[in-house]
Amino acid sequence: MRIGVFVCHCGSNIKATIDAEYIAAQVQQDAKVVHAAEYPYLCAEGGQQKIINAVREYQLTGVVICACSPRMHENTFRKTAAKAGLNPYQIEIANIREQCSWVHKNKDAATGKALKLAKAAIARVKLALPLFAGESAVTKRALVIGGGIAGIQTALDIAEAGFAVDLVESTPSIGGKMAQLDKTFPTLDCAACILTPKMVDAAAHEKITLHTYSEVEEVEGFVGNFTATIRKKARSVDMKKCTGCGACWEKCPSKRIPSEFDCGLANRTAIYTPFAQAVPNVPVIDRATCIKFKNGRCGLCADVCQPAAIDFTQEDAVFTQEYGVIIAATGYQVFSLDAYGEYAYHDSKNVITSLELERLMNAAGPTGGKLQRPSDGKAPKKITFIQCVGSRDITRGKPYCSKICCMYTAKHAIAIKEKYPEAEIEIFYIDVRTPGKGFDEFYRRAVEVYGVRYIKGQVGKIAEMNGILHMQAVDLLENKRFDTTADMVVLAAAIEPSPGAKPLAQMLATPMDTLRFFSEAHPKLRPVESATAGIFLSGVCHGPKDIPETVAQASAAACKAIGVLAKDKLITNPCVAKVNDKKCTGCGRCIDVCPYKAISLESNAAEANPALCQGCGGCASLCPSNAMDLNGFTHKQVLAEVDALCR
Amino acid sequence: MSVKIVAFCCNWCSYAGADLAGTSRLNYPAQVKIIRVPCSCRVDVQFILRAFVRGADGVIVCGCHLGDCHYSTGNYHAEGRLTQLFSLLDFMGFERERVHLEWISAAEGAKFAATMDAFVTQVSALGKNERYRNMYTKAGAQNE
Amino acid sequence: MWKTMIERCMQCGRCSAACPVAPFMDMPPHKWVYYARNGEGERVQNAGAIWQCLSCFCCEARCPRGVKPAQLAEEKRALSNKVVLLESLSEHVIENMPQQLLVAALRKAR
Amino acid sequence: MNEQEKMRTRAKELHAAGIIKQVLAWEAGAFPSYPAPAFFTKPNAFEKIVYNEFCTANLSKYVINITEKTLIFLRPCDAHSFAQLVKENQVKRENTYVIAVGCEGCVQVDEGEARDLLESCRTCTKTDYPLFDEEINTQNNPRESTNKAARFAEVTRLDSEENTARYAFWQAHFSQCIRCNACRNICPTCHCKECVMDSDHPLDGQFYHAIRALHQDGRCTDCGQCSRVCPRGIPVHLLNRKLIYTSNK
Repeated sequence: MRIGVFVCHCGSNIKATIDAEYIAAQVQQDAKVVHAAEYPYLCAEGGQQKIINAVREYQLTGVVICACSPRMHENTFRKTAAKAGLNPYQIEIANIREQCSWVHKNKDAATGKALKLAKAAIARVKLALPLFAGESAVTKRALVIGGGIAGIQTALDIAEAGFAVDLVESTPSIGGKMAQLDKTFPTLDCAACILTPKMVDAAAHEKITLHTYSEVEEVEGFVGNFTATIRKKARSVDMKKCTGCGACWEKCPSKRIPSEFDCGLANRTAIYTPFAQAVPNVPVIDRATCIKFKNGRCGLCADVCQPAAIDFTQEDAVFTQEYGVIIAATGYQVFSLDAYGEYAYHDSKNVITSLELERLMNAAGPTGGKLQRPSDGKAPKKITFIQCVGSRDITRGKPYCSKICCMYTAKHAIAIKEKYPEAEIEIFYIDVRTPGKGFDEFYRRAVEVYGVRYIKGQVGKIAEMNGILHMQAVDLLENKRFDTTADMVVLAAAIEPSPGAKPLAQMLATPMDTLRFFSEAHPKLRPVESATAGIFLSGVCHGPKDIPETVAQASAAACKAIGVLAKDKLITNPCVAKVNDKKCTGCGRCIDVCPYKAISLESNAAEANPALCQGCGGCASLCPSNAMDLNGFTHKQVLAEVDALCR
Repeated sequence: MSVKIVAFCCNWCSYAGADLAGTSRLNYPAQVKIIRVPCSCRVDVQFILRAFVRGADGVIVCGCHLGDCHYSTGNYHAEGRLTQLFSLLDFMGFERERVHLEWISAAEGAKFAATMDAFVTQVSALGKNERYRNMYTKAGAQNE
Repeated sequence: MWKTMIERCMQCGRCSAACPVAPFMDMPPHKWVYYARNGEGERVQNAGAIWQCLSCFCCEARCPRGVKPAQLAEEKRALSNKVVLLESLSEHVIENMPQQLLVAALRKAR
Repeated sequence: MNEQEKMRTRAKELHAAGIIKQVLAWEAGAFPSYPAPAFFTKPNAFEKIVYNEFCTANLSKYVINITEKTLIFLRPCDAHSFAQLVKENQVKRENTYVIAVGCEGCVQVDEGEARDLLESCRTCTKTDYPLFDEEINTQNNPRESTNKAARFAEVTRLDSEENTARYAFWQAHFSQCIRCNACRNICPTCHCKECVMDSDHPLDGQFYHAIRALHQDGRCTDCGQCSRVCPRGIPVHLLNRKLIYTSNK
């Protein structure tokens, strides 16, 4: 072992309170230290060259650098070592600036401590094994889970970069919540007009394969080498033959099934496509409500289908596929209002949620775009909106602000006033939050141009009496409780992650916060990556956001995914856990402590997968027989460091 | 002879907090010597006991605040393991104040310096750790 | 718990909206919490509203931040030196009087 | 105590039926009060199976990594240790045929004389058998009510004392320790191939007892064997019991 020790002055930052010459001299007492020198700026070009020359001249096999924190220049000095032909992991840094010269004014104490730190680093480098970054292959294919605007945008961007993408959607058609919307803010352009072209692009793109009416059942593997098992539920319709002519759902006798797409405001048949512009435009037989499946009679749809595409015997198809990256885009659903009896949502038909209003306003909706009261079909003259129903509520609802409601309520108000100028609109709010680009101007237009009345207050109770909704309300600016009435009440309900998110997170072993939103790797610096390598987050599955943000995040997630797919090999962090299988008894206790599920039992001995392991060391310090160890921070190295510091 | 303190600091939070104490030119006693570990869960029970056997008078383990761990659950395991160690050491008659576990984030330079100050004062009050060395010696049994 | 509890109030006004008696009060429930939080407990204590409070707890059931205005009213009633004698209640009791009214009255009398 | 007869007959029946290849039980030792664990492979040896209140050894550790299908008799404490070993993949459940056998507690032996119950039996709170294939009069385990309080009595007594008093207590005991490692070798969950205390960077002996106890944290089934076998009578089980006590809190 031939060790070289280099003590940096860092200008005066170290030299001022530490006697560098003394340390350079003292360390030479160790027989293995064959060279010691000091230098004003080791991190500068000159300093690094000095190290490289010394490594060659004295054939050094280990280098100790006493300078600033390794968090500053560990990589710089590792590159220097590599340039000098030394393994980059056979250099150690003693932090004698941030943790010594800068925090201890007394020169003797600081120098004494610096020498101890240098000796500890020497003890570590003596035991430093050469480490080589591992490599793992990358399957050049992406899996996007969730076919809403987020999933579609991510899939399109990845496909544009030339990589194959599988887009898996649980409902019969892609489009997600956005397909249900009428207009979108802040530009009031119609949702279908801007969404359907993207849906068609996604379907037509040769690099994208759509798997609708399908679900991911199992995911294994790690970044670059995921294996997913996907179940394509039986549509009972042959997708190649079907032309989407619609003869079948015209004739289907089972017509009284509440349409999920229309939030139950309209009915659908047993064989159906969720909406007219569905992509793929191939219906699905809902086997729970289809008479043929329930008691064997009927089969009308098969009779009228010219291309004979109906196939009642179709089975679920389960297939597995390799992927390099996975993007979660599971979107959201409206928070259930069961706990909010005071709004009489379940008692009165005329109290609806904003999503239901979207369907009522939508030209392709149950009322053909005419705004009617669901109870009697009359046009409502006075409409009241109530904000923050279920949001910002730590007792019965969600603690967070759902972010999009202030804007879509202003949008509803403007859209209604455009069609029905004489309609009277009141909006009860706590705070109006419209911070986006052009958002506040949009909200002010609702107030100033369209005369929408915003009341800073709340509604305490709603009761429908002979067709009129009576409301107990309070106006905080007037500081008065007052009663008012309305023909229709729209509740801006909170949004929450879709039910599929939790099981998916468990399959992907990605962390989730207590509200079932996917946790990002870092809230500010890595917002679109999950903590698990190779898994990316797109859209509301990561947190409430509007369409502009969703699309931005979708493209960002795609870009991060492309970053992985573009590589042929993935470099793995060499400071990972490694097992001495002679000592390992296969007790499996390390498996549960690993946050990345990197450890598995192979023929009764543990094995850590270098591509998954991030090097935290939890397993190494749990193992009773020290069979599990951590490269770069081995038991011996840390114990040697402890000895050097305590002697 | 002043007391020797070994501090295990996790690379992502407390070690960065220590660096911040440096860049802010704060001050804490020089007896504290820091060992960098990737995560507080890397601190093996052996390292702490080894430090005492080799003459340390106090050992402090620092990690990220619960929930902030770079490896998501590392500090929870550390807390579980070290709580058991500390309660066993106390049960065996060693001074509980010689060991400490503290959560310090990368932005808490001042807290780092203050924690080290307080810990050194606390351990200095106990003086050198004679008990660790004499536990097994006959002579030790008499004079304790 | 008490001190942090009223600090959670975001002045949304749901308690006043839910309160059946609020229209007749000189100070609605959300103002009790507002003044209590700003250290003006005296104003709440002298308000007539806390004696009109029926202790029906609608405000607490509907509050999205877990604040307890009814409890605040009860505390202010206990602190205030105004005394409602138990005997004085008897002549107010009328036929088929809502039970809740009796409960509210008994919570005030000493 | 007619379990012994039933055990012998069942062993023969199972062996004859080809279900098992060998039997792990106790056989008479050099002295009547020292029966020792033993493997019985030939049916005619099954008559030598002994079961009485002197059978203090915990059998579960002997089945680690066995390959032959073995019949093993387990009492509640042994059964918990056995279950822990199965959980830690040290023994394949399909290689064992487990008969849960009733236990009224074993006795301490002084100069060949039976004294009162073993400490671990006096404070035993186990009456259940985590896994078994058959039972032989397991109904007479009287333990439940009396011992719940007794189990942690010593731990709480020591806890209530001054720190220095505890130090003196342990120092008096540990200064007797001759590092014979009996407590390590008898402990069912101490099954490392190579113990950290003997390997290339031995941690100094001073913390042998702390390390041994901490390695069983969360795994120790409180079977009391470690203190039973200690030639110097050091109550090392209290260290494990303290860890159980703190993690229960």
